[in-house]
Amino acid sequence: MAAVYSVRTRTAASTFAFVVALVLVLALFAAPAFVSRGLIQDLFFILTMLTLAQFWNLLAGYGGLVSVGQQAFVGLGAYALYGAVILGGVDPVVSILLAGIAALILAVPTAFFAFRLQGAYFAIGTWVIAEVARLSVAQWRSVGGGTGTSLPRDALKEMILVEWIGDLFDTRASAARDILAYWLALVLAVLTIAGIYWLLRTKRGLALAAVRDNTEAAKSVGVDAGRMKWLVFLTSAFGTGLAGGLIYLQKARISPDAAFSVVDWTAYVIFIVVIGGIGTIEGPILGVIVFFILQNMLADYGSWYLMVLGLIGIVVMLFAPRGLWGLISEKTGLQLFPVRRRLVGGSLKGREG
Amino acid sequence: MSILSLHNVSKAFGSLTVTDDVTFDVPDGQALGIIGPNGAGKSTLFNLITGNLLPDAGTIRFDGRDVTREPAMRRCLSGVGRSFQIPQPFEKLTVFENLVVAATHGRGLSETEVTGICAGVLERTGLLRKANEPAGRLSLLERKRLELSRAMATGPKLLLLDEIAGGLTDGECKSLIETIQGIREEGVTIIWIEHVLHALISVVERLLVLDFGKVIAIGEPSQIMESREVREIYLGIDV
Amino acid sequence: MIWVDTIVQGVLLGGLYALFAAGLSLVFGIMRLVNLAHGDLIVLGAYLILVVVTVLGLHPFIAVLLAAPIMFVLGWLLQKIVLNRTLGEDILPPLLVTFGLSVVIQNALLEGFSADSQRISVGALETASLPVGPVTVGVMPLLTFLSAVAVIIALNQLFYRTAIGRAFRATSDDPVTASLMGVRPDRVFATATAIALVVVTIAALYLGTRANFDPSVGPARLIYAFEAVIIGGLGSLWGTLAGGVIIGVAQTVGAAINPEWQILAGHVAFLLVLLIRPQGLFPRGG
Amino acid sequence: QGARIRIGYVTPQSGPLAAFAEADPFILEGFEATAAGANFEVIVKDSQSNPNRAAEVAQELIVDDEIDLMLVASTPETTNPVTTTCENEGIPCISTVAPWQPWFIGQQGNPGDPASWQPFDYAYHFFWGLEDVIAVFTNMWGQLDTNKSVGGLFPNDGDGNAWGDPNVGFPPVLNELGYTLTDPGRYQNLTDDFTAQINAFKQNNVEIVTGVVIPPDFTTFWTQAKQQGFTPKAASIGKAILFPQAVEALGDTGHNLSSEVWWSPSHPFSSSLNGMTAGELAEGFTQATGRQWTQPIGFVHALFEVAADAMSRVDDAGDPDAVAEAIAATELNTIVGPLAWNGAGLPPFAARNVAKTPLVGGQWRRRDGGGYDLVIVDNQTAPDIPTGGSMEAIEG
Amino acid sequence: MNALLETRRLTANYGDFQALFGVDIRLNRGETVAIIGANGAGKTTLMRSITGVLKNQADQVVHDGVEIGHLPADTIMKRGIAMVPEGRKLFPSLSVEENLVIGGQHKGGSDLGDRIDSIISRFTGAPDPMELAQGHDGRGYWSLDTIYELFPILRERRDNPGTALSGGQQQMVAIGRALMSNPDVILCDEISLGLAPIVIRDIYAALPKIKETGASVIVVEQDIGQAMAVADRVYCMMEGRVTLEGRPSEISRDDIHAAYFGAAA
Ligand SMILES: Nc1ncnc2c1ncn2[C@@H]1O[C@H](COP(=O)(O)OP(=O)(O)OP(=O)(O)O)[C@@H](O)[C@H]1O
Ligand SMILES: Nc1ncnc2c1ncn2[C@@H]1O[C@H](COP(=O)(O)OP(=O)(O)OP(=O)(O)O)[C@@H](O)[C@H]1O
Ligand SMILES: [Mg+2]
Ligand SMILES: [Mg+2]
Repeated sequence: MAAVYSVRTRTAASTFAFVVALVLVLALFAAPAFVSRGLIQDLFFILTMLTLAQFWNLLAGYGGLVSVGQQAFVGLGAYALYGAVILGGVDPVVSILLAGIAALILAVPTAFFAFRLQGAYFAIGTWVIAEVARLSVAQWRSVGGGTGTSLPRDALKEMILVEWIGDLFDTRASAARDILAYWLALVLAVLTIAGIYWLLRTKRGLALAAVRDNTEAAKSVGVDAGRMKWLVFLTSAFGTGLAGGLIYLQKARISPDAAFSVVDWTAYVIFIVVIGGIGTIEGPILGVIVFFILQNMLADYGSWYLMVLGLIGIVVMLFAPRGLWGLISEKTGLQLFPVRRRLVGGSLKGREG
Repeated sequence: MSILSLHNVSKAFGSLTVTDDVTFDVPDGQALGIIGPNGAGKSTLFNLITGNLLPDAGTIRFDGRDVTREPAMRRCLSGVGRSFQIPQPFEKLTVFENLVVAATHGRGLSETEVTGICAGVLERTGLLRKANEPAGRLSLLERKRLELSRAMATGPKLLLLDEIAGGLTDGECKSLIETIQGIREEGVTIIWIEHVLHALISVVERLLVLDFGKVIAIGEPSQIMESREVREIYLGIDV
Repeated sequence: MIWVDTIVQGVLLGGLYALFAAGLSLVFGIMRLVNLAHGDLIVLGAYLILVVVTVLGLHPFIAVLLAAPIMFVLGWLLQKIVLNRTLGEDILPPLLVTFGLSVVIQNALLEGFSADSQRISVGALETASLPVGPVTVGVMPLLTFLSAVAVIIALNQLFYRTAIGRAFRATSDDPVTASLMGVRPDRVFATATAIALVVVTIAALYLGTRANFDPSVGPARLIYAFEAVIIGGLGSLWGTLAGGVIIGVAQTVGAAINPEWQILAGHVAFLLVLLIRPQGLFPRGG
Repeated sequence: QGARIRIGYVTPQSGPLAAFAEADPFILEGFEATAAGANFEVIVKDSQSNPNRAAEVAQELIVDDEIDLMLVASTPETTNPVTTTCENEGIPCISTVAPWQPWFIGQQGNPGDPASWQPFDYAYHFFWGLEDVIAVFTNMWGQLDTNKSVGGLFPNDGDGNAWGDPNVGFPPVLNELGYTLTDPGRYQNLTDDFTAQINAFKQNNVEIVTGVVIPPDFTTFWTQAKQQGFTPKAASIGKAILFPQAVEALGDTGHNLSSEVWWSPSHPFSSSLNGMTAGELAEGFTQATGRQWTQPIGFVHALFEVAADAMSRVDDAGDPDAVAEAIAATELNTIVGPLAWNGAGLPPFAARNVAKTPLVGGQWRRRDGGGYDLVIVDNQTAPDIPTGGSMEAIEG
Repeated sequence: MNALLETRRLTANYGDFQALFGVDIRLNRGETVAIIGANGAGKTTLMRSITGVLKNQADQVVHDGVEIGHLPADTIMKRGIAMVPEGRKLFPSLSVEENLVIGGQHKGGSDLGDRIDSIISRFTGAPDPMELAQGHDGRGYWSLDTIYELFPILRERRDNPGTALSGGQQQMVAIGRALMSNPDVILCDEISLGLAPIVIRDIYAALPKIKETGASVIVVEQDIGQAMAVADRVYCMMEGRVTLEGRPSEISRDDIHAAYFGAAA
């Protein structure tokens, strides 16, 4: 007699989106074969910023942890990579993993400290920690101290896969390195989005949403809100560290002021997430594209560019606080990454929620 | 054997003592009703039992363990389920998802294992029609029913209900009583705060009266209702 | 001897930081607004004073009297038109909007005044000093510190002795109930920001006379100002002074050990205080 | 000929370093007006004084604009990321306005390990080095009667670390020349208090202060020093007092501060592009903009001189190796002096990539009626360049 | 006869959640009206709508013949409608005396901000706060002295922080604070909540004195007996609707129970 129920998450739009995404990712993988190197570099920039934005969004949009200190993880990740390559002679590609791990290690004491703080205090606390990290790394003489340093050219030349890619596409080593970095960025971005989407579809993702809606009630139904915070913070730090390592692998030059820049690695990232739409996976994707277009259109106008960027940020926050994707999904109800679980079956047969 | 026992528990907000040296036991499987005027400290008592608030003094034991300092989430896992007097749904989640959170985390089960449980609870509480509706769009009565459903979904040994019968029609009230009776028969211990006395009395075996944070009477419902003191303090209306 | 000097200079430096922080503290204390543009507003104030000094040929100390009302109106409009819309539970809107504002102010100044270093000159006063016991103390740093104390006394008087201060505190406690008392929270907030910008103008005078400034120097000091506010405790103006002094002394003592540690020592002092007292040293009503 | 040669030029047009780029439009106009200039298309990109941005625009120039040659100027913060990018991309690059040590060593993986240093294949730099500035400074100090006790202000940045370096910086040379150096340590830029340094200097009876300081920090230091009763006989400072506006910001206390002079209107050189003398170029700038001349003007101009000269000697501008070879073979008399990458005056590791230009010493002198003039007071390092006076001690 | 204060088909929402569904109540001059109802019935929401804390359509609330539903809370207060909020809501940063003073600090549209807005309104066509607040100058019987006379204990505790008082004393401060503006209408939301019967008696003893000075009163109560005792008329609310209206003498206990709980006893 017991009715049979099941849960459905997919929608027609999401199935379509999934197919499109799959095709898009395959196309992006194949891109180096038929697009210019300039485009590959632009795509690299877009993909790494997208990764950073997704992780910040996970932190702030899903975890409610508004951090202004993500540059700590970018910078530390990047420096870990340089340390491993320069001092340890490790292959740069392998060192990217070390970048993530270094960021993760920094994240543990940071979280211990920052979780004692709330709201604005948390934001400023993370910022100060990032400053401390910057100033400390600036004392690390063997990777150049405050001067910064470059990746040794030998290490770049001997990087794994580069030769193979060079042969494959018949290009110079520098272009082959770009392609390798681009592929790594693509893998990282796809894994990030897939991973976050997966997380949101698990019971932990649901708990995250519950904590965001009502922390007291969430605790009362057995959700470990504290552990959710740790999970989100550490995951973001790890991913941000990986992205940081990759970004500076591609740049091949580092300095503390650049690698720990609050403007480049946190403010712009916040801008991307907010413009696109915080608390959605689609938002940062849209945001990074808008950001990239703005930068390309206006970057040659120097201070005017930055003024326009600042004004757009203000206007969006004031008049469309849920971002561009918020506007779109409000109008159309569109969701490319649905997480809503709909109960079907039993007496609900055929009914849609 | 008592599943819950409070011993000299006190709680104050600043200068206001809201729970004043409260001591009582609840035997396993019993249903206890709590009554008392507004502001007597009933909901606060619940918050102390669930761990949403920590007491200033005294000890709370649940299921044979001292849980006085345990966080709410741990207590939920060991079997304390509750409803909030002012409904606290996860507004952006659907009704069904509200229950899924409770069932997966409250019982430590996986998502696939709880679909049936959640649907079953919704069937019992009559919220099934609304299963896929965001909880933020529910009316007050539906929210109260969601509170009950979500508490049930955590699979509690002890269920704390805070004013869930207010504003129901006769028929609705009857079916609510049946639902709660049903839960009791499954062996769940129940503590129920309610102003709708006839509903309360038709379920509970014992009644506890709270006034100014103090337990002023505890015992058989009929006896309690007879006592002049209670009538005066609680009902307010001279009968 | 050197240690006495180090600490005295640290305290005076703390006065500068407290002055940077006082306006921030007022705004943060009343409406929990994290104003990332505060440092740039100080720089804006410095340019305003500079313009008044150059155009009208006034002494900087007199020019402040002219600049302050302009900044007051600016603050009022800024809060009323822009920032009031960002207030609420969520800290992200104020963060992003004031960051946007910071970028806009910096680049507008860059367009207007170029990246050249500027300085507001107070003539011989710049290098004047007084022997105080075993140490010599610069007159300007001393004036900075005394101004910080004066500003904090004045703000405290305003806060605890006047009708507007009552409205500040009431609105800070509970804007909804305050509106039931005939207080309009958005106006109270606008007034608070306006007053904060008057304090900013005073801070700008000392920023502009102490060293060179250009459109980009604002954010570097912002973090010290925030630290001073947070160390001091939400809403405590004397706490803000104490916070500034703690950071100032930590910096000079750190530097005396090794200049490498100067700025780091300030941050570490901040982290240590927060580790021990997350709510700050003297939180209001806490 | 057909297609014009494409040159990328990265420069800090906005941000804190913008003063370095202030003459760019003037120089570029001048360059385009010359006969050689017509063969070139110059694509200018703003680094926004941000090293990240500098690397990005360098990439853009190489990949999107497909430039044949990169030019870059003004501080290691701009030159190093751009040069590194070019080297990795195999695009020839000429850079200037950064002492060669922070430029060369600063781009090595491990600056602390000379054995690991490697020369560049495509990157060429012309400017002076620390050995020159040390010689100029000590020559100037030699004109005064001092106790030879020097205090150093070296920040933890590209310049400061190079100047203060115990192997290639000031310390070993000063030691050799009989000076004692008080170096309290690397401070961070934008420090608000220099009490620690002042106390250390006072304690060691320092009479000479030197360092490479950003302008706001020097103002802070100098003002505090005066307030705390510390006045050295000489203060020879790099970077901070490069531009007249920065000296004016010091009010009256800028008088007789000394600094290295890499270029001035009285340098006896002229342009290979249009024959202008140094004096004429400076005058032209003042007429065009109404502003006082500054030192980068000559070097930015020279950058284009070298570019035009090298490119005139290659057949295929699109062949990076040929272009690099042509640059290496340069022998040109420019507005900043004779230039050749012949290794003169350089250690072997840098010989291939660096060409040195002459350096002399100057002092800022208060002008009657306001403003300051830079007067050359020591030319022992480059006797061709005439002096305008001799070194004077700072009065307390 | 014109009502002093009236709500017409008043609705209110909290986000997606509708809390009031077309509530009509009226208060005549000199009257005391009680509003009763179970927890969550919408009583406080009704008070918040009248006082402008929640925004409404202009015509949903009418005071003295003027539509005020759209006005901000401070303008409504300056028209002479004061509120003793649920839970007392004293300002913890203010002393007892300051809590009282702030209640009378702004009366009638007279502060600088209002004057500026009034001038601006001439150009923008926005409502003129000075005009809207006219007709109530806030002068009258109540002052610090008369309030200390009414609640003598407050004079002794005048310098204490408001929150250091007992619940009953806090309630006195909240009432005094509302009286300081000498309102025409005073709204009291659950002033007996959490107080001992003897304290409740003290507080209700002040009601006649308040009425004497010309104020009309709305009390929100869950204590039905108390409500019946003081009110000229009673409204009972349930689930955001008025389910019963009448004079205390005319309503039976069963009526109340039905209206109150929905189910018969
Ligand atoms: N977090 C808190 N801070 C301060 N005071 C509180 C807090 N929570 C409750 N109180 C006060 O404690 C007292 C008891 O509240 P509680 O909610 O426990 O009463 P209750 O018996 O559940 O009343 P009701 O029947 O109205 O639900 C009330 O006076 C209330 O104002
Ligand atoms: N800020 C809010 N956001 C969302 N819902 C709210 C809010 N305030 C009240 N509600 C809901 O509106 C409904 C009416 O609440 P209201 O406070 O008006 O009731 P009340 O009759 O005053 O109850 P009580 O006797 O408990 O004071 C309740 O269901 C409540 O949960
Ligand atoms: Mg309750
Ligand atoms: Mg209420």
